[in-house]
Amino acid sequence: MAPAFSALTLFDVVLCVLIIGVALCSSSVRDLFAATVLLIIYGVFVAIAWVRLGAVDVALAEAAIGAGLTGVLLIGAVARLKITESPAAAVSRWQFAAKVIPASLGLLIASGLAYLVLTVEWRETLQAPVLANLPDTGVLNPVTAVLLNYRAYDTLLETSVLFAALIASWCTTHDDLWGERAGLRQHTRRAGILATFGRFLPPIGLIVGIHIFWAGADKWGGAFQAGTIFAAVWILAIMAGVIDAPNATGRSIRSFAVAGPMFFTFVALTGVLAQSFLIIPVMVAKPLTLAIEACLTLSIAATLMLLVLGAPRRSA
Amino acid sequence: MTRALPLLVLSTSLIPACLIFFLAEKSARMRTVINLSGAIAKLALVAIMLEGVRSGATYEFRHTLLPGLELVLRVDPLALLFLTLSAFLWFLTTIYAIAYFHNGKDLSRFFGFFSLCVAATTGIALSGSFVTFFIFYELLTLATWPLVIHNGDQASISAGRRYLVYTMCGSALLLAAIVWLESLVGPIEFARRNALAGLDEWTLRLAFALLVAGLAVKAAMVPLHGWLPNAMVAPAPVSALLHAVAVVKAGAFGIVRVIYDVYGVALVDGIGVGLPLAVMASLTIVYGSLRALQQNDIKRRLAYSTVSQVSYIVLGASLFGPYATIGGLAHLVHQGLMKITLFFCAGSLAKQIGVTRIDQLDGVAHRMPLTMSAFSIAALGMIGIPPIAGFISKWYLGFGAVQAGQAWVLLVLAASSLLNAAYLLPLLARAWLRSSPEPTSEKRNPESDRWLIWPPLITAAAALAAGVFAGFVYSPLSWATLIISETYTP
Amino acid sequence: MLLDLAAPDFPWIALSVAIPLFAALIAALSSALAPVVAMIAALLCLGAALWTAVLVTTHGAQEVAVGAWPPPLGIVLRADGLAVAMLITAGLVSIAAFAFARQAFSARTQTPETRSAYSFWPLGLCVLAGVNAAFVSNDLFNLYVALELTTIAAAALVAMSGSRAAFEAAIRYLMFALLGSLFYLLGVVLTYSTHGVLDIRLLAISAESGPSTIAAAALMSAGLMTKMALFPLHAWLPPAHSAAPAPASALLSALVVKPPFVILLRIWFEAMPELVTPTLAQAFGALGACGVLLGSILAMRQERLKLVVAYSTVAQLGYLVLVFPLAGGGGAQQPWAAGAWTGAIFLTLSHALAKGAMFLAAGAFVEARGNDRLDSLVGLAREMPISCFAFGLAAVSLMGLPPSGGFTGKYLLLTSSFASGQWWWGIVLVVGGLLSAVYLFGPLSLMFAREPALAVTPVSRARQSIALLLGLLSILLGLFSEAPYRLLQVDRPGAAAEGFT
Amino acid sequence: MNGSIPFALCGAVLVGIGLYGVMAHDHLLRRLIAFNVTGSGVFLLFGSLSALSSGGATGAVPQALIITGIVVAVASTAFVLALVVRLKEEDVDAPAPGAFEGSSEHDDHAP
Repeated sequence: MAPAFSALTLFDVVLCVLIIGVALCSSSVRDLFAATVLLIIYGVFVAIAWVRLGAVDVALAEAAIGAGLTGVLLIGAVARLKITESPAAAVSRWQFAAKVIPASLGLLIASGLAYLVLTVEWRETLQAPVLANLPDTGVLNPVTAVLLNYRAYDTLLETSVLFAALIASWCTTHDDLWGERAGLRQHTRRAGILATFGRFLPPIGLIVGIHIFWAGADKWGGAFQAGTIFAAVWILAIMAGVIDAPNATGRSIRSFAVAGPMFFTFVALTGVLAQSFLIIPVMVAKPLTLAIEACLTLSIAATLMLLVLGAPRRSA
Repeated sequence: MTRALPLLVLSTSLIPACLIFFLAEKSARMRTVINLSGAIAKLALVAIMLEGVRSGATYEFRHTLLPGLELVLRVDPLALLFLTLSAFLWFLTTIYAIAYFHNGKDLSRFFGFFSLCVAATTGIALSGSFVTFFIFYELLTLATWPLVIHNGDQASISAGRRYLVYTMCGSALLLAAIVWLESLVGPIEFARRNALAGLDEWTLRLAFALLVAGLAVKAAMVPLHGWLPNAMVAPAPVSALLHAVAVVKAGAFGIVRVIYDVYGVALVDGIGVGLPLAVMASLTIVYGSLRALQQNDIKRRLAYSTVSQVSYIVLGASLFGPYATIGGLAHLVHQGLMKITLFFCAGSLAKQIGVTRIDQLDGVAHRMPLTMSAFSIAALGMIGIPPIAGFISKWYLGFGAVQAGQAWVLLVLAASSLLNAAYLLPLLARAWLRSSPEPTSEKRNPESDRWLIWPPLITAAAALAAGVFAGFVYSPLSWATLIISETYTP
Repeated sequence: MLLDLAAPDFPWIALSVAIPLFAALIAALSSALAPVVAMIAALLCLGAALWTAVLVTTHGAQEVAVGAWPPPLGIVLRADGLAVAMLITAGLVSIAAFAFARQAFSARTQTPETRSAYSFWPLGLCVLAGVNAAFVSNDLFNLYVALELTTIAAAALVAMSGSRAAFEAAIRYLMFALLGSLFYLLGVVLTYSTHGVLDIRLLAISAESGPSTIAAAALMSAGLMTKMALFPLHAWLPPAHSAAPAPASALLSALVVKPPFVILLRIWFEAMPELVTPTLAQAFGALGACGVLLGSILAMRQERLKLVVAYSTVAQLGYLVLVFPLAGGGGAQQPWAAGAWTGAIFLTLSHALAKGAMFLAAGAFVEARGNDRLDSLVGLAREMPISCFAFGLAAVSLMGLPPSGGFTGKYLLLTSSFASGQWWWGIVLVVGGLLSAVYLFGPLSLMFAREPALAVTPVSRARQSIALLLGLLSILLGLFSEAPYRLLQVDRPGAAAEGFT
Repeated sequence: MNGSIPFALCGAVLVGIGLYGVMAHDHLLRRLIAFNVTGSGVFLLFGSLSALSSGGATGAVPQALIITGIVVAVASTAFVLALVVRLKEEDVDAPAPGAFEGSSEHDDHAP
């Protein structure tokens, strides 16, 4: 079908090639820092791909979380590990086998998937019911409707995963550092660039975040995307020395992290009044959904911020 | 009542077992009270059932494990034969053990497992289905092992390991055979005979071989007897339990059940597996006696004697004649009475005057006359001197063999009796006829503890009585006749 | 009436997820309250599960459409016999683990708050919530999230002790588990894209076996097999389960490896039974058999008790997949249907109880002796009879000796193997039992030995009794197996009785 | 040719590349990077298959599932990184030669 091969298709193909190229580079480059930066670039490209697939919500999430947050986490880790290169491995027969087996497995799975992509007739049947029931959900963005209404239970468990990951990474603290502030103590010069950024950026970030949060109900965005931006703002403010890094034993930061899932679980539990679970009544659907989202955004922001800062570390 | 009785009789040893485990080590009196009241209650219940069963009653308890698979406790004459023996001997062994372990260590544990052993034996006796039998058979293995290694030294632990290796492998064969048969015909109950009719001959033969191999381990038949002589490192009451009350008897009893209630005599005869089994039993009888001759350690000699004697039961069951079977079943009881007497006495000798080897026996009878009298009665019975119980068994076995057209068994019996005499009489001769190498004036009378004296005297008397009053209705012989008359005249 | 708690459609199973989740959040707020909250939550979970069992046996399987959205749009939680039995087991094991953990991880006894006393409770509760969610969920993607919740909390429990070995074990565990998750997720993606549904029941109706369905099933199975440590993907398990503190090990070995198996059963037996070919079923069985043999042999070679127990988990998990070749292997002779399927689940349940008991007993030994080397066990039969007894009871169940839940399970599997003429799996079962006797009686023998005398730190009788109760339960499961059997038959999948044809 | 086929194929290739990396790399961080590549490959495949069948745009349900997946992935990544950093600190405190690089090397080839 020649006419379909338009300029946009060409763009798509080039984008795909770029994505694969960056992924390969990121996977093969020896320098760990470079690999991490490549992963961030990769994430941005993938986010563009999501836009091309008409999935703006995913694009935002990929950009904010997949590229941004993961990148920051990795860079932080690379910095802390103080090694930038994975050592050249001694080549032995074992090493050879250790490469050949994964390579053939990867090739097998990739080609198998490609074969399936091209031959199977795929089905997407849920879009119609999603849209048909949208008025009952109180939101206009179908993705938000799925996340916070149709499959809100997934989201409940997902916020629990974040919560578990937070406690889990706190669990890696040195016993004698328990109660110290998270991460390495930052030393920022008051007049430095970071400090200046740290004063200017947070208000802008807050506004962007609130917008994405608000837009999530109707167009695109939502708790996860907004929460990530708030987390970024928060971290920036800490790095700039505007506010102190939190302390894992602090009551308020724990409350921040827990409030969202707790409110969510509470709402879920009220469902038993209707002999069911996690019911969002149509009458109060919009305000209730917004309330849940607001609490979740807050907790996601706090949790992601804490995850990025990591456990309290000894300043070497 | 008919439902509750089997469960009650099981709980007379199961409940004491559970209670004793939780007793503090130092509450010796409480332990004794619980033990003995359990044993006495059991004897009382057994007496009730003896009377009931003789007048034709059956007692049955059922508990569903899975749909169609039931735990069945059923009192029939054969069950009661074994049950009575174990209940009676448990009572005496408990008394003996309390005296033997006076001021010992880990006694709550010991008596807990001891009672558990007896509970398992009771379960084996009463089991009315193959799965029930297996459950209690395994429970017996598990409960005996801590007793075998009770001393906790290297020798005990390696004896325990050997015991487990043999019995676990045996149980694995047994389980495989049971499940194999049950996968073909559904869960097997002993009361429903002819369940296996119609199966392929070779399946039946192979399953029979597996079953007998599994059971022969506990019955200590050659070549699966290796664990038994080693296990004599355990304390004397444990040896009594292993050799007379519980373990080897459980194996022999199982073989009898398989032949009479699972396969049925006709089927066993039909597939021609009786003769090989009889030959195996005969080999065991002769081999055990020959090995016994070579031992210098008293308990070891007695252990090999058990290897030999228990196979009389199997021999009787595998010959199919009514008389041979009666002889075998009666021997189940007779051997128990005689062998426990011998082990009680050997234990007393070791504990009171430190005699464990045959060359130390010189003149012992003058120092411990009562003990050695009991020992002598039991030993003579083993040889088959009338009118002691052992004679009755051998007589019936020999008569039955001739009746079944297997006269060669007479040769086995004769050889065995000669060998029995050869390995037991020298002990008696040394003890009674020789004089002690050292002066016998001891500060303390070695027979001062009457609780070590009475149990062997009672069992010896019982062995004598079982022979003298063999015609009495509750004698082992009469009871065995009752069992067999039911089998042969359905 | 506002709340009709006795109504057959009251969403008890949803509570068994929500309650521990809520409790985890409270525990994260206040470490002083945490032990009490955790215990209350576990008790409530058990209560809810038991009551659901009553409802389910009388009224049949129960469904809760979350948010009142029926599938395919919404997610359905489903209480069939299998799910409820697993919920009860999870409740029992977690009660025991939490009760045992109270002393070591109580914030009251440790001021200021310590790292482990704080983090144990939320993580333990997350594990409970995660496994419960996985047991009741009927939605493939939701199961993915539930598995991830379990994995992350479980890996953190592995790292809890803060030793170098613990961190290494946790990282290795996560690497395997995340790889497994990716495979599983890929399978879910293919399933959704092929059939447009994620609900297992709906999938059963709509599934026709095209190449993408086969690929999806294979990928999901590979992922789940990694997470349940089936041979040859077992290498992560022993270091992880032995590095964790005792109550955490109990949760890990008893519970965390079970949801992948349950999901595996659901995928193959409920959603896509027609995909299973005889070769595939035999291949599953072969992996299981290898797991049994290798796990047992490695367990024999260990010199630390917790490693013995952990390798035994590898072996025991191998038995479970024998259900694939043996399912439907019964004849008209057997008075029960679905023998192999029920037997495998009996093994799952009794393994959970017995392994929980065994790790808690091992924890008591470690507290008493200061380490878990086998030669430190000498003399414990006298010093800690309760724990030794607990270990012994658990060992009986693991060896499959009667009377125990392990025996019931093994008997059912063994019957199926002989009845279907596949005696080779029967040999695996029997030999596996003998091998487990070798590696379990070894430690038991040492406990009975008397020399040399070693120093002992006393452990309270009450805490030792916790393991004893769990061990006793694994025995009672075999003695009173009729009620559990009936429960498991509620809404049993057709393939469980008929086999894959 | 449908517009989303390139993305679906791209997703398939990314899964392959990522899986290779997860299994073949020695260094934990590199594995983690590969893990993230695999994840986004799976998601891309998911989204484009949905777009493929519904004619252009990814459906709402796959989008929501993908967002959930992305969050779960970042949570796991954060935890693994915390562990890796802590393990490194252990090495700094008490250096054990070669322990860090080889920590999960030997048996991991199996998958």
